[in-house]
Amino acid sequence: MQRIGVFICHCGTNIAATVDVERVTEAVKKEPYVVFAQNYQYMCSENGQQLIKTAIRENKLTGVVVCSCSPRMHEATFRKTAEEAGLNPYLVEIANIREQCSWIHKDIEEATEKAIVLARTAIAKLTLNKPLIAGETGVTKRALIIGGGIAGIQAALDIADAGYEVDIVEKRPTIGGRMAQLDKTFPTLDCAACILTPKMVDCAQNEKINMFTYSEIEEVKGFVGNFKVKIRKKARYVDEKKCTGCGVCMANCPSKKGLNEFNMDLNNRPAIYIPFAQAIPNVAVIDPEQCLKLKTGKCGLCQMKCGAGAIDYTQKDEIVEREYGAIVVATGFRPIKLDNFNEYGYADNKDVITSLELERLMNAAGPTKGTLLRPSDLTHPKVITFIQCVGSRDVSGCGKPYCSKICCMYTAKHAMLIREKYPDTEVHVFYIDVRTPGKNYDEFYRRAVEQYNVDYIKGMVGKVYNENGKLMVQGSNLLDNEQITIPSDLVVLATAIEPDPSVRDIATKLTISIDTNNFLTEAHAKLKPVECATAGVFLAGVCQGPKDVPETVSQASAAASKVIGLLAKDKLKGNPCVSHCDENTCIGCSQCEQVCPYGAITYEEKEFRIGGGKTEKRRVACVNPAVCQGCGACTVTCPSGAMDIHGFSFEQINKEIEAICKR
Amino acid sequence: MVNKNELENINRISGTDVKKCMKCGKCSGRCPAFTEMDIKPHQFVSYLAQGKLDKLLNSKAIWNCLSCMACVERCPRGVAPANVIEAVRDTVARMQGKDGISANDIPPIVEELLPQQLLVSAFRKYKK
Amino acid sequence: MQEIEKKEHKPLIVAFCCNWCSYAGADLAGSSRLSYPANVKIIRVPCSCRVNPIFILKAFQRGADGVILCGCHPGDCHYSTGNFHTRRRMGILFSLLNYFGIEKERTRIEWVSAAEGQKFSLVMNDFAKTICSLGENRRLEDLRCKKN
Amino acid sequence: MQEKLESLMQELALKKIASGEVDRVLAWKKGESYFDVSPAIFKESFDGFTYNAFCGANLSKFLVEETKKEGKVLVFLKPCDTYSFNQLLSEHRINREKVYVVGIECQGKLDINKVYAKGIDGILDIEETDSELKIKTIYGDKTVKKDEVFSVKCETCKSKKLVVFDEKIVLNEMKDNKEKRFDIVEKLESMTEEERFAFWQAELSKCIRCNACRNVCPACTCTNCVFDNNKSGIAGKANADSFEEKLYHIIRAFHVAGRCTDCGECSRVCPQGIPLHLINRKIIKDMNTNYGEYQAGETVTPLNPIVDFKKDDVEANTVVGGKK
Repeated sequence: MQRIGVFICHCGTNIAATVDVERVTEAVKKEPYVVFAQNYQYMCSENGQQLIKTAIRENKLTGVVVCSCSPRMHEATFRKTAEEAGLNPYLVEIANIREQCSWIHKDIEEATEKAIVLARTAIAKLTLNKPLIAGETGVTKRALIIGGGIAGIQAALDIADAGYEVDIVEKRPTIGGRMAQLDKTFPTLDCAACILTPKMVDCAQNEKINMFTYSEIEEVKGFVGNFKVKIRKKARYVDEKKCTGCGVCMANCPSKKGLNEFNMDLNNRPAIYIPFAQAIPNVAVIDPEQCLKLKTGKCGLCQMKCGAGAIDYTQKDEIVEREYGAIVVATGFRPIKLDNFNEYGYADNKDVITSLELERLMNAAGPTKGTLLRPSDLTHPKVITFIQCVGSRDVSGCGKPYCSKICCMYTAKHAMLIREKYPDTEVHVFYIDVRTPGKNYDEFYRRAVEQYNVDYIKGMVGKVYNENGKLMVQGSNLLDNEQITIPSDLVVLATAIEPDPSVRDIATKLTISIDTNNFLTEAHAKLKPVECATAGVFLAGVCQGPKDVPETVSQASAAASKVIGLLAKDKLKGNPCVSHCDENTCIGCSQCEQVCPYGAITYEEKEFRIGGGKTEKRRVACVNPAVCQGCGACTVTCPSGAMDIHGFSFEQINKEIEAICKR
Repeated sequence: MVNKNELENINRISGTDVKKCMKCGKCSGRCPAFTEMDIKPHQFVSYLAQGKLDKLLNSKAIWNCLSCMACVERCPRGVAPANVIEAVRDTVARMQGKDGISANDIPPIVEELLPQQLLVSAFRKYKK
Repeated sequence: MQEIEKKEHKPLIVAFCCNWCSYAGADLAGSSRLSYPANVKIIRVPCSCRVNPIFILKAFQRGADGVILCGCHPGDCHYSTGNFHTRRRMGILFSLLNYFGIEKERTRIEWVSAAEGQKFSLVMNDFAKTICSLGENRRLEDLRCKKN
Repeated sequence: MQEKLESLMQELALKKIASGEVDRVLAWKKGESYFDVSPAIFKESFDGFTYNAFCGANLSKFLVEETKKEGKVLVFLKPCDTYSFNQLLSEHRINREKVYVVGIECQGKLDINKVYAKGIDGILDIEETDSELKIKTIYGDKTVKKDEVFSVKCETCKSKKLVVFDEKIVLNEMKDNKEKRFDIVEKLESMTEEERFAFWQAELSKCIRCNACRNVCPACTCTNCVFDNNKSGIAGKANADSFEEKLYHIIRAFHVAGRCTDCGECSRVCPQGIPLHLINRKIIKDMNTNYGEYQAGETVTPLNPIVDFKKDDVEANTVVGGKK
C-alpha cells in the first residue's frame, strides 16, 4: 500500500497570493494514497526540507509530491531531501504551480483549481514511480574549449592551472580573437595587446594546454564526462613544428592582394601570412584561395626561400579524435553586416567606418601604423562624428533587437583617445541613451564629456551623404528640438555585434539551445548563467550574450571553475531515466535502432523459455543504460510497446493524461 | 480635457504602437520638412503617447508633412510617425464636419491631373 | 445566470512540452508573467519524440478538446534528432486524424525554445482561442469518459 | 491456363520435397468449394493443393512461425506477397535461409462476396477462364467477368513485380493497375471534414473488434500486441463506443506506418467489409507526397519514412492535406 505525502509551497507570496494553498492542501488529501499533506512558506528552505524529512520518517511515506516552482528549479533539491530521509530520490514528483500556474494567472479561483489539477496529476504519476538507481560513469580528465579569444584563453589558463589538460580549438590561424584587434580597452585605457599577448604566450607555454588553431569541430558525440570529439585540422600548408615565424615567406610571396582580415580588410596581406606579429602560434599559413602555387601549380617561391623547410603544399585536412570530460563554448562575435543601413552610406563612402575598423586605424600595428588617417585620402580628419546604436535596439528587422552593450563605452573611449592624441579634432557623438552600468564606467563617460569636451548630441542620424568631399551627417538634436547637419571628415558607426555565425553549427553539434538572435541559451538566466541545459557544456563570452572584456573574463573564469568542479569528480552519477526493453514483448524488428541518436541499442539472440520445458532463441533489443540519454524516440517507434523509459513510462504519462482530463 | 475617443481614433487610424518609440529621434533626423514643421515628427509620436491631443490637433505641421515616409522607413522600432501625422490630419479633416463635402459631390470637382494628398499617402502607406 | 455558466464549455487543452526547450520556455513565460489560459495543462516529456500517438488519442478520449505538442526547434533538439522524428510522426498522425474528420486545428505542433517565453504564451493563447472557436471535441470523444 | 499454373506449382513442390531440399510446402488448400481456399502446409499428401483466382491470402506472415521450426519450407508468393516477405526480412522476422521462395503469377484475385452481390447464389462449382468465371448454380449456369469481381485489394494493384524469389513460375504477362491507387483516398480528402467524419463513423461503427485485420496483417507480427497488453491502457475489445474503434484503427494503422506494403489483407479479411486499406493508403500517400516516394518491401532495408528524417522536412502542421 502506497503512502504519499504532498507538500505545498507558498513560495512567500509568489504562489500563495494567487493560489489558495489551504484549499489545495485539503483537496489533495482526498486523492488516493495520500496520507499526509502540508503547506509551508518556503519548502526549499532548511526548515521546509526538514519538514519533508520528518514527514517521510513519521508517516512512513513511500512517495513525495512537492507543489512548488518548476522541477527545473528544485527537483534536484527535493530529491536530495528525500534521499536524506531514506527515500529513493526518484519517488519524488514536482507539481509546477508557480511558473505554470500562480505566475501566469490572476484569478485566485482559476489558479487554485489549476493547482489542484497539477497536484493531482503529479500524485497520479507518482503512484507509478519506481525506485531508480543511477548508474555511474567515469570522467575523462580533459576539457575542450571552442574558441581561442580572451574567453577561451582565460578559461584554458584557469583549467590548466587546476592541473587538468585543456585543448583549445580555434578556427583562425592564431588565438587572440577580437580582443587582439583592439587598440585600447576601457575603462582604464590600457593597451589590449599589452594585457592579452602575455596570456596568449602563457597558453603556448603551458604544458597542460594544447592548441588546435586553424581547426574546426567536426563532430561531437557522447555525454557529460565522456565526450568524443572529432577536430578537423585544416591544411595550413606549413609544418607547424618546423616554421620559425621568421616571415621570409611573407616578404617573398608574389600574391600580395589578399585582404587582411586582422585589419578588418583595410589593407592587404600576402597569400602566405602570419596574422599579426604576436600571433600564437607564430606560424605562417597559406590562403589556398589566393596562393598561386595551390591555384595554378606555378610559383613555389616561399618553399624555396623557407630556411626551415616548413612549406608543404601537399598538406591535407586532418581529423583528430579526442575525448573530453567537459566543453566550454567561447565562439565570440562579429560586427553585423551593414547592408540594411544605406542611410549611413557605409558602402559608398570610404570614410564611413565601423568602430572596429577605427580600432585598427588607431592601432600601432594597424594599416596606418597608429596614426589616425582617414581611409579615402590618408589625411587627418578634423571633424569626426560617431553614431551610436547602429543596428542595435532595432526591431524593424534591419538590425538586432538587443542592446549590444559595449558600444557606449568604446565610443566614449574612441572619442577620448582621439581628443587626447589630436586635440584639434572636433568630435561629435550622436546617442539615444548612454548606457554605462559598471564599475568606473559612468565616470569614464563623463570624463569624455567634461575633460575631453566631446560633443554628445541626444538624437539619431537620419542620413549621411557626401557633399564636395565632406560627409554631411544630418540628424536630430532632440534636446534643442533641432535638425542639424554636421560636415564631417570621418564618420564612425558603433555597429551592433552578433554571435559569430559558426555558433549555429556548434550549437547543433553540441545539441545546445540557441535563441532567435543566435545567442546560446544558458541553463538559467540568473542562477546558471554559464551552464548549458546540456550537462558538461559551459558558456563563456559573447556567444551567450553581449559582453565587454571584464565581463567576458569573469564568465570565462566562472565556466572554468565549473569545468574544474566537474573534472575533479572521479565518477558522475548518470541519469537513471533511460530506456529499457521488455524482452518478452520485443520482436527484434530493429526499428528502435534506427531512431536512437546515441547508438545505445544493440540486438542479441537470447534463449527464452516457451513452456513445456522448451526454449526458443529470439532476437531482442538491449539498451546500454550508460549510453542512453533517455529521449524516448525508441519508445514510440517500437511497434510492440516493448521499449519504455524509466521516469516517463507509458503508464505514467497515460496516468497523467487521465488525471489532467478528469473533470 | 483629454478626449479619449479622439486619441483612440488617432491610434487606430495610424495603426502604429507609439509605446514602442525609444525616443532616438531618427525620424526627425531625416525629415526633409523638419524646418517647416511647428511640431516635429518625433513630437507627434511623443504627444500621442502622452495624450496631448490639443497640441496634435492644433498643429500646422500636419499640412507641411510631405508623406514621404522617410521617417517610417528609418524608424528602428517599427513606429510610423508619418502614419501618426496622417491620422491626425485625417482626424482634423473629419472634425471640420459641416465644412466638408459629401462623397457624392467629390468626383466632379476632382482635378484629374492632381492626385489628392490623402489618396497619395494612402497609396504610399499601403504600397507594401 | 447560473445555468448559462453551466452550459458554457470550457475547453481543455493538453500541451506536451519537451523538458529542454519548451518546458523551459513555459517556465520563462511564467517568470516573465506572460499569461495564457488556465485550461492549458502541460505534461513534461523528455523530448517531443517521447509523445506516443496513443497519448494524443488518450487525451482526446478523456475529454481534451485540443492537443498541442511543443519541442525544440528542428536542429536544436537536446537529443540531436528527436524532434525530426516527431515532425514526421506527427505529420502523419495529424493528417490521419484529419482524414478521419477530426478538425485539423485541434492538433498542433510548435517549436518553442527555452528562450521563447513570449512565443510560448502567444502560441498557447492562440491555440486556446482556436480551440474555443471550434468548441467541444465531439468527433473523438468517448462518452464513457465524460460525466455530465 | 489456371490448371497449368497449378500443376506446374505442384510439380515443383513435389520435386523439391523429393530432392530433400525442402521438407514442406506452404500453399493454398481447397475446402468444400472452389472458392473456399485457405493457406495450408503440405508435406506428404498434396490432396486439395490448389491455386486459383480465390487464393488471395498472403502467405508471407506464416513464415514467421514456420521458419522457427526445423527444416526448410517452400512457399508460393504472389507479387504483392513478395513485398511483405521482404519487409519481414527487413524486420528480422523471417529466417531467409529456411525458405525457398517461388514467385508465382497473379492476375488479380477475386472476392466471392462480390459474386454473391451480383445475385448469384447456390453455387455448385466454378470454372475459370482467363477473363471469366463460369459458375454452376442450382439455378443454372452463370457467367461473371473477372474484372467485375476483383477483391478490393486487387482493384488497384500497386505492382506485379516479384521483388524476391528463388525461382518463379510466370506464364503470362502480368499488368499492374497503380494509376488509380490513391483515387479513393483523394476523393475522401476532397470531402469536407464533416463528410469524412460521417464516412468513417459509418464505416467504423461496423467494426466488431474481431481483430481479423490485425491477425492477418503481415506487418503485425508482435507476439504481445499492444491491444492485448493490459499495461498499454488501450487493451480490450469492447465496441461500446465509437471512440474505441477509431482508436483501434488509428493506432493499428500508425503502428504499421512505413512498414505497410499495402497488400490489402486487412480489407480482404474484414468480415464487416470496412475498407481498412484506405487508412494505410492515406499514410502511404502522405509519406510519398511529403517525404519522397517509398514502397515498403521493395528492398530489404531497416529504414523507412517513419524512422528516417530529413533536416528540411515539411512542418508537421502542413502535412495535413484534407479539405477543411
